Amino acid sequence: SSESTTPESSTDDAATDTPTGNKVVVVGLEAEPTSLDAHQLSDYNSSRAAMELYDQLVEFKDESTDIVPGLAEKWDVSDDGLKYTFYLREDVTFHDGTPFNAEAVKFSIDRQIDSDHPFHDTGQFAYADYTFGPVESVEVDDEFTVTFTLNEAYAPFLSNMAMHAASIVSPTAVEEHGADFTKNPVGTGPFKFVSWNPGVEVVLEANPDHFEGAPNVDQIIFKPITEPQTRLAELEAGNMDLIVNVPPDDLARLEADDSLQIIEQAGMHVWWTSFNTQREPFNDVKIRQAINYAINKEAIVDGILQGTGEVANSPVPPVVWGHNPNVSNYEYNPEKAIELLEEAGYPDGFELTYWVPESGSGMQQPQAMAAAIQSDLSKVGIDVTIQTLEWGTYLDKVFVPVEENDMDMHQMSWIGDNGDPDNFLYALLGGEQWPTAGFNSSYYENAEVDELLKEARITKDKGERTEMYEKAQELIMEDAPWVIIDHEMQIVATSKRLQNFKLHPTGVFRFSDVDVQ
Amino acid sequence: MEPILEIKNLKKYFPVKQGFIRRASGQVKAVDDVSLTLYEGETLGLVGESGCGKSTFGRTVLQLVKPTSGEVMYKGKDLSKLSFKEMRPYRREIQMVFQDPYSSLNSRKTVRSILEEPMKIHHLFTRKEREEKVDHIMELVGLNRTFADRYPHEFSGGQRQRIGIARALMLDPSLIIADEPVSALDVSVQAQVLNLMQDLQKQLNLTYLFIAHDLSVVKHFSSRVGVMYLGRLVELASKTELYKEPLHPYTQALMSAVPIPKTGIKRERILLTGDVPNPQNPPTGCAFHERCHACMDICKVERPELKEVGKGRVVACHLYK
Amino acid sequence: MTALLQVENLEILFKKEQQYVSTVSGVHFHVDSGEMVGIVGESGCGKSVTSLSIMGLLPKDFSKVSQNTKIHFNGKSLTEITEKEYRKIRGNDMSMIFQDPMSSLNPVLTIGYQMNEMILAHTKLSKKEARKKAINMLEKVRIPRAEKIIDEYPHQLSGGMRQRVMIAMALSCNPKLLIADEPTTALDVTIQAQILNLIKGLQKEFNTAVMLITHDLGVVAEVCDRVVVMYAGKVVEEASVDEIFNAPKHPYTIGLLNSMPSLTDEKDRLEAIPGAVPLPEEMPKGCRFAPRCSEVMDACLESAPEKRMLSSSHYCSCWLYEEEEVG
Amino acid sequence: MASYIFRRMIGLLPVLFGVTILVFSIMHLSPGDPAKIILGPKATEESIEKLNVQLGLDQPLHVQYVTWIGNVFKGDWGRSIQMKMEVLPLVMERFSATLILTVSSLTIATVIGIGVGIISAYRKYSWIDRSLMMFVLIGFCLPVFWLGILLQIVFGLKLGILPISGMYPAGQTGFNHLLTHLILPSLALSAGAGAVIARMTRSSMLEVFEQDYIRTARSKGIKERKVIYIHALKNAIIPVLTVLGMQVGFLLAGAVLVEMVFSWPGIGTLMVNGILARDFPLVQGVILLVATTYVVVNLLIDILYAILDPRISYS
Amino acid sequence: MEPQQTQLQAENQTKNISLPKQKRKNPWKVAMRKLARDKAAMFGLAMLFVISVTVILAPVLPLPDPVEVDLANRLQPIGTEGHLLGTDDLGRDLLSRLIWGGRVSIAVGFIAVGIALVFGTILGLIAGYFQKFFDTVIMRFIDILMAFPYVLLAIAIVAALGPGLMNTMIAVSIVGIPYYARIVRGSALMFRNMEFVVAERALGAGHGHILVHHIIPNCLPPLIVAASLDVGWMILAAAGMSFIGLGAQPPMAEWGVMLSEGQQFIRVAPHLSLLPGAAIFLVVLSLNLLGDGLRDVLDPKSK
Ligand SMILES: Nc1ncnc2c1ncn2[C@@H]1O[C@H](COP(=O)(O)OP(=O)(O)OP(=O)(O)O)[C@@H](O)[C@H]1O
Ligand SMILES: Nc1ncnc2c1ncn2[C@@H]1O[C@H](COP(=O)(O)OP(=O)(O)OP(=O)(O)O)[C@@H](O)[C@H]1O
Ligand SMILES: [Mg+2]
Ligand SMILES: [Mg+2]
Repeated sequence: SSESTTPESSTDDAATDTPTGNKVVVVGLEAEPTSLDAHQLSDYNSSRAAMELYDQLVEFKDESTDIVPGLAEKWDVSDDGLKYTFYLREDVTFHDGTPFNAEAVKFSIDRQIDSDHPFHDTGQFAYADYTFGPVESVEVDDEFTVTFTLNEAYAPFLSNMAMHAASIVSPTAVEEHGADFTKNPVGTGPFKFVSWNPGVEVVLEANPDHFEGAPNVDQIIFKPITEPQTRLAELEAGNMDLIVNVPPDDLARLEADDSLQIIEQAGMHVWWTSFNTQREPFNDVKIRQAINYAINKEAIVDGILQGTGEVANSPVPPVVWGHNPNVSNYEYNPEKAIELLEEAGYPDGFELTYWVPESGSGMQQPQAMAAAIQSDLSKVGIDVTIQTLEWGTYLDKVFVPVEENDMDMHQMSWIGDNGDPDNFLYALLGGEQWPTAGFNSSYYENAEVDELLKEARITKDKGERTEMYEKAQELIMEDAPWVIIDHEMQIVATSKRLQNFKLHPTGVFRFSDVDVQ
Repeated sequence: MEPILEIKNLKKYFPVKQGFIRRASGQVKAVDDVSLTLYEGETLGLVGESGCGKSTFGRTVLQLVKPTSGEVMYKGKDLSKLSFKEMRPYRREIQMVFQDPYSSLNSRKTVRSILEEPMKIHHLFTRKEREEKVDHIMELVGLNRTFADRYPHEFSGGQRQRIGIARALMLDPSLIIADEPVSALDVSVQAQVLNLMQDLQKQLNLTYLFIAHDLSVVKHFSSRVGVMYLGRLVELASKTELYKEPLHPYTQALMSAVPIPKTGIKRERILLTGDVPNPQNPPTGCAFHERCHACMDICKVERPELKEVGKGRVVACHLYK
Repeated sequence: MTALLQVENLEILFKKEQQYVSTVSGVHFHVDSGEMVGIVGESGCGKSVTSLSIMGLLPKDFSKVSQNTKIHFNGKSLTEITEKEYRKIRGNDMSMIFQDPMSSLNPVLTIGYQMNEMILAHTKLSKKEARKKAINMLEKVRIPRAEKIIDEYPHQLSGGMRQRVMIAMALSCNPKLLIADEPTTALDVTIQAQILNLIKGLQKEFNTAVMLITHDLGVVAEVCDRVVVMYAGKVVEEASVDEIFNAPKHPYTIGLLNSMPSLTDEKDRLEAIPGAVPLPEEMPKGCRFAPRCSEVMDACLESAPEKRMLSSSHYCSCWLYEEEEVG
Repeated sequence: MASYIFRRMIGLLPVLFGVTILVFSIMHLSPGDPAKIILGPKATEESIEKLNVQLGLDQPLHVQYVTWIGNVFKGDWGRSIQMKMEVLPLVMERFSATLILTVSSLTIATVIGIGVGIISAYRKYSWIDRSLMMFVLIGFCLPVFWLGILLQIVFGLKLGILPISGMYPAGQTGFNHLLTHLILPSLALSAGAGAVIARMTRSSMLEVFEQDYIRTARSKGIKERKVIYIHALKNAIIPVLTVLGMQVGFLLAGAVLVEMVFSWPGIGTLMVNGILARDFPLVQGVILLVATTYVVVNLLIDILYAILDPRISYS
Repeated sequence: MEPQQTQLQAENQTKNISLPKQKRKNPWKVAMRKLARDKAAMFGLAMLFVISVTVILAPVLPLPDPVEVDLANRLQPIGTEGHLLGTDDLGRDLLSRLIWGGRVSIAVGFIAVGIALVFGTILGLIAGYFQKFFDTVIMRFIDILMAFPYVLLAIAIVAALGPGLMNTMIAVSIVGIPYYARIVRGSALMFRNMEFVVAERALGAGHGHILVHHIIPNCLPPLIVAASLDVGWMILAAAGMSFIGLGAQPPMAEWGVMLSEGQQFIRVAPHLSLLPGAAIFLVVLSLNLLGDGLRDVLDPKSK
C-alpha cells in the first residue's frame, strides 16, 4: 500500500503523509528483537534487526563464509597462531560522531570477556565465551593497531572475528547508556538507529557516512509478526517488502504471484535426531544404522518441509567449507533396517521414547517431523512414544551429564556461527564436548575422530584441515550417532520492488546494496 | 402444673457489621431480657409485630441460635450451657414447626424420607418400625399414607404444614415450638390446621409455644398470651384476662386494629401513628413511647420493667404501678 | 345509570403444557362510581388475574382472555381497544395497587422518579410541577418528610410507607377506579389499620371507585360497601356487606365465616371447611365447591349452578337457591 | 463511600500479595533455567553460572522473593532477562496497548451483548431470539485465534478495507490509524465476551420481566420503551455487571492470543515469550500488573454496582 | 375425643378427592420428563449422543489409522477417494483423526469440568457452609486464582509440568475451580439459612448429614447447568493452549491441536481447521442446548 512507502519518524505524532521518494523497506520478522546490542544478540530476529548497525574487523564475503576485510584493512597472524594483529581503517566514525579506533576495539571485546571491566555488567554476553574463548588479552598497539593474544592456537579464530559478538560498539554510547545501550545502540554500520518501539517496530535509517558508501535505501523498518499467516497476509497486501519464515505450503502460491519473489539460500544449519549412544540398545551401531535406514528423509523434506530444506548427507552443511560431498547418508531401506535389527537381536523391534521440543530456534517443524519419524519406525516394528517438552524445559533435559540422561532419542538442530567446520564437528561430536562441557548430546565418542578434530583446530593450513574434516565426516557417518535429516534453506519472500536482496549463509540480512523501485 | 420450660433473662443480640474493616459496630437486640415459664400441657401464645423477635426467641430457646445471655431451663437442665453435641438428645423432646410450609421442607425428598429423617438422625428403630411409625403419624395428622412417596411440591399449603407437624411429632416430643404455623395459610385451611394441633395436644399431651401475629388466632388457640414489642415482653396474661382487659397501650392498639368480620360493630379504634421503629436504633426509654397514645414524660427516659399486676399477670408500662 | 366497570362473562385461560386451561370463567360483576367493592376468596381463586385482566396486564405470552368476555369501563370496551389507547387509560382513569409493596416498587429508581413518570405520562405538567404534585400526594397519604422521601429509594422505607407510596402513586392522576390487590396482606395489623383508613378516606375525598381484593373477610367488613365472593375461578356470591355478614347464603361463604377464629366470640373448635381448593386443570364437573360442601346434593355434582338474584343486591350461585330467584 | 472504597482497596492487598507469591513460586519452581535459555544450547557451564550470579538467581528462593517484592515497592521492577530492559517502563508501555485493545473489546462486547440480550429477551422464543442466540453461540465457539486470522484474510486481504495487523502502519502513528487498526482485533477478542454478556443479559432481563415492579410500571400506562430501558434494564444490568467483571479477566487473558495473531504490541507476546524464556522479573511484573488491573476493575465494578443498586450499602 | 376423630377422618376422605391423581414422581424424573418435551434440548442430547457413540466406537469403525503418516498424500481435499474428509499436512486421514480426536477432546472437556467441579464444590461448600475463617481464607484464595489471568495461569502450569494433555487438562480445570467454588458458595450460603436446613438442625442433625443430604443435592442443579456449558469452554481453552503450543502430544489427534495446527493451512487447506472447529461447535452447541434446557427444567419457578 502507499502507506508503507510514506513513513515518518515514529516519534512524530502527526499522521500526515511524508514526502514521497523516501526509500523504505518494511521487514516482517518472526518475533520481536530482544536486544539491539551486538554483543548481546542470541537469536536471528535480533541480529537481523541489529547487525546493519555494526561493522566487525573482518567480515564474511557476500554469499559465503570466506573472510574479507572490514574495519580492519589488513591483519597479521603470528607463526604460532597465538597473536593476531589488526590494522584499522582510520576514516571511520561511530554514528554518534565519536571516532573509531583501537581503544574502541579493546573496549568492545573487554566489555564482554573481562568481568572486572567497568561496563561488564551492562549486559549478558551469551556468545562471549564462545567467540573469544581462546582470547588471552587485547592490546592497543597504537591508535589504529590492535593485537589479540590467544592462549592456544585456534584456527577458526578469524572467522569468529566476523561474528556479531565481535562487532565494534561506541564506547561513549555504552558509557552514556549503560545497561540501556541495548535500546540505544551505536555502531559504525551502514544504518543508524532511529527508534525502537517495543513490540511495534525497529526503525533504522541510512548512514550516509559509512566507509563503504551510503546505502541505497533511506529507512528500514523491522516489525515483529508472530503469526506466519498474518505475516503472509501483510506481504500479500503490500504492506511489507520482506518477510521471513514463509510457511512451506504457501510457497507455491507466492511463487505464482507476480508481485512477489522468493529468495532462497542454503544456510549453516543441520537438523538431526540424536541417539544416546551410551545407552542400550543405541550403543549398538547396528541399531543406529537400522533406524537410519528406516527413516525416509526425502519424504520428510519433500512432504513436510516442502523443499524448504535439502536432505543432508553429512553433519556439515554444503555452504560450509570442509563439507564432504562424497559421504552418503543412509538411504530409505526398511528391509535393510529390519535385517539389521534382526542381526542386532531385535527381530521384533522394541519400544523407545522420542523427545521432541515444542518449538525452538532452528527446529523447523519438530512435531510434524517427529510424527513422520514415528510413523516410519513403526513400519519396522519400533514402537515410538513421543514426549514433547516446551523449549526451556527441553534444553534443561537434553544437556545433562551422561549419567543423568534418560532419553533414548531426541531432536536437535544447530545453526553455525562462524562458518567453520569445527563449529559443527568438534562442537557437536567431539568426545570432549559431552554435556555439560559441550553440546555432544549423543555422547558420541570415537578416538580416531577426536584425534582428527583436535588436530584440525590447531592446523593453520586450510587444505590440510579440509582433508581432516572430510575424513572425520566419513567415520561419523559410518558410526551413525545421529539420524541427519536436512539443512534448512533460508527462505524469505519479498515484494518485487525490493531489488538486490541476497541472503547470507549466516542468516543475517544485508541491506547496503538493496534498493527499492 | 409442672413448669416444663423456664426461660430467665434470655437475650439475643445480633451484631450489625459495618464501618472500617467490618468491625461489629452496632447490634440488634432481637430478644432483650425475656423471662417466662411454660407449664406442661399448656399453650403459650406469643404475639407481636413483624420483626419484634418472636422467631428469634423460639430459635434461641431451641439453641438454634446461641443466646447472648440468659438461661433456658428445660426440665431443670440449662440448655444454653450445652454443646451442639450435648444438645442432641434434647432435640428429640423439643420440636419446632415452621412458618413457611414451602421452604421448611426439602423439596428434593419424599414425604416418607422427610418423616423418617428425625429417626435416622437419632438412629432409632429398624427400617420396618420406621415405616410403621411414619404411616401412623401420617394418619394422625390426616394425611393419606399413600402420599408418603410424593414430594412436597405436590401438596397444598395446608397439607405441607401437616407434614411439618408430622415431622415434629416423629420423635414423640413433649414440647413443640410452633413459629407462626398458620400465618401462610388461608382461613379455611388455617382452621383445619389449628383443629389438628388442638386435637394432637389433647391426644399426646403436648406443650405448645405458639408464635403468631394474629391476635384472633392466638386467642382461639392459647391459654396464656405474651405480647412482644421490639425484643421485649411487654405483657403476659391468661387469655381471658388479656382479651377482656388489655393493659399495655400497645396491646390495646393491637387488639383494636384487628378487623372483625362483622358489620355493625362500632369500635373505639386506637390508630397507631408511625411505623415499628428500627430495631438497630430503638427509641430511648419505653420503646413504644413514640407511638403510644398514653405517652408520659417518664416513658421517654425510663424503660418500664415488667411488673406483676395480678396473679400470673405481668405488664411493662409506667401506667401501672 | 351504567356501571363504571362492568365485567361480563370473564374467562381467563392460562397455557399449561401447550394447552389453554381456563382458570377463571363466567365471572360477572360491576363496580359503580365512588363505591368500594370487596372481592374475597381463598388463595388461587382468581382474584388477581381478574384484576389484571381488567388492567390489561395479563402476561401475553401464556395467558389470554376469551373472545366472549366483555369488559366495559367508563363507556369503553376494554377488550376492543388498542394497546396505545389502553396505555392512556392505565394509570390515568384506572390504577392499581399491588399486594407486596417491596417487590412492586422498582428498587433502583427513586420514589420521585416512579411517581413523576406516571404523572408526566398522563398530564401536561412540567417536571417541576409533577414533582410538586408528587410531594403533595405523598403528604396526602401522610408520609412525613415527603420532600425528602421523594428522593429516596424504596428499600429505605418501611413496608407501610412503601404501601402508602403505592397508594399516592395510584391516586396521583385522580383515577375513576382504583384496584387494590391485597394492599395490606403483607403488613402488620396496626399498619393495615392505618392503610385501610387511608384508602377509605381518600376514596371519599376523590370519589374514586375502589375494587378491594382481599382474602380477609374482616377487612371487607370494615371498609367495603359491596362484596363479591369468589371460589375456584367463579363468583359464588355477590351482595352488600350487611347481607354477606348477616345473611350469607352460599355454603362456601358460610363456611368461610365459620372457620375464622374470632376476637369477639369464644369458640371451642373452629368449623373448618374440609378439603382443599381443586387445581384449575382438575375442576369438578358440576359445582366447583361440591366436593367440599356440607350441603352437597346430586344436582351439584351434575352441572354448575347459574347465578341467581336473591334480592336487588344479592346474587348467589348455588343449587340450594334454585327456587328462590326473584324477578 | 470513600471509606468503603478505601476499605475495599485495603482488601485487595492480600489478594495481590497472594498473586505475587503464586507467580513467583510457579515461575521459580518450574523446570527450565533462564540462563540456559538465554544463552541457548551453545552456552558453557561457566557462562551459565556467571549469568546466574549476575541475575541473582544463585540466592535462596525466599531471599530472591523478598528482594524482588521490596524493589517492587520501591518502583524498581527489575530488568527483563530476555529483553534486557527495565521491566516497569517496558511493561507499562506494552500494557497500555493491551488496555486499549481490552477496553475497546469490552465496549464492543458490552454494547452488542446487551443489545442482543435485550432484543432476545423481549422477543423470547421468537425466531429472532433463536437466531440471535444461535449467532451468539457461534461467537462463543469461535476460538479467537482462528476468528482473528479469518477476519484478517477477509477484511484485510480480500476486501482490503482494514489493516491486517499491528497498531499503526510501519513508521507511523496517529489516532486515525489506531482506530482502523483496532477494529479487527477488537472484534476477534470481543466475540466470546459478547456472547457471554448477551446470554447473561437475556436471562437477567427475562428474570426481571417477571418481577412485580415491571407489572407496576406497566400499570402506570407509561411507554413500553421506558418499561424496558429504564425499569427492566436498570435492574437487569446489575447481575450483568458481575459477569462483566469476570470478562475483564478473560479479555485480558484472551488478549494474549489476539495479540499474537494481530501482532498487537501488548503484553501478550511479551508474556508468553517471557514465560517460555523463564524471564522471571518480566513475567512477575506483567502478572502483577494484570492482576492489579483485574482487581481494580472489579473494584470499580463493585462501586458501579453500589451506584446502580441503591440497596447495597457501602457503609 | 369422639367427634374430633370423626372430623379428622372426614377431612381425610375429602383429601383423597381433592388431591390430584398424579403418579409419584422424583423431582429429577419430573425434570427429565419436562426436558423430554424441550425440542431444542432433545436435539442437543441426540446430537451429543450420536457424537459420543461415534467417538466411543472409533476402535471398531472401519477407519484408517489416525496416526499413519502418508506424506505423498498430504493436504487432500474433502471427498478424496479413501479419505472422505481429506488428509492433513502429514497425509493422515482427517475423518479418522476427527473421530479419534473427539475421544480425547470430549474426555478432556468432561474430565476437566469434573475436576473443577469436584474441587470447586468442596471449597465452595466449606466456605459457604462453615463461613467465618474458612470463608475468608478460601475466598481469598479464589480471588487470587481469579485475579491471575487464566491463559497465563494455564501456560505457567503447563510450562511447569510440561506440555501434554494431562497437564493441559489440569491447567484448564484449575482455571475453572473459582467459578464453581463461587456458585456453590452462593448456594450453600443461601441454603444454610433456609428453613429446611434450620429444621434439620432443630432435629439434631450434624453438619455432615446436612451437607450430604440437604445442601449438596440442592446445589447440584445450578452446577449441572454451569458444567454443561463449561465442557465446551474447556475444550476451547485446551485449544487455546494448543495454539500457544502447549496442548496434547503429537501424533495424538485432539480437536484443539488439529484446529490450531490446521490454522497454519488456512489458505491452502481450510478444511484442516474448519472441520475440527465445526466439531467443537457441534459439541458446544449441543451442550448449550442441553444446558439451557436443563436450566429451564431445574428451575423450580419454571412450569
Ligand atoms: N441472623 C440474624 N442476624 C442479624 N439480625 C437478625 C438475625 N435474625 C433476626 N435478626 C433481626 O432480629 C429482629 C427480630 O427478628 P425475628 O425474625 O425474630 O422477628 P419476628 O418477630 O419473628 O418477625 P416476623 O413476624 O417477621 O417473623 C429483626 O430486626 C431481625 O432483623
Ligand atoms: N403466571 C401464571 N401462570 C399460570 N397460571 C397462573 C398464573 N397466574 C395465575 N395463574 C392461575 O390462576 C389462578 C388464579 O390465580 P390468582 O393469582 O388470580 O389467585 P388469587 O386469588 O389472586 O390468589 P392469592 O390470594 O394467592 O393472590 C391460580 O390458581 C393459578 O393457577
Ligand atoms: Mg418470624
Ligand atoms: Mg393474588
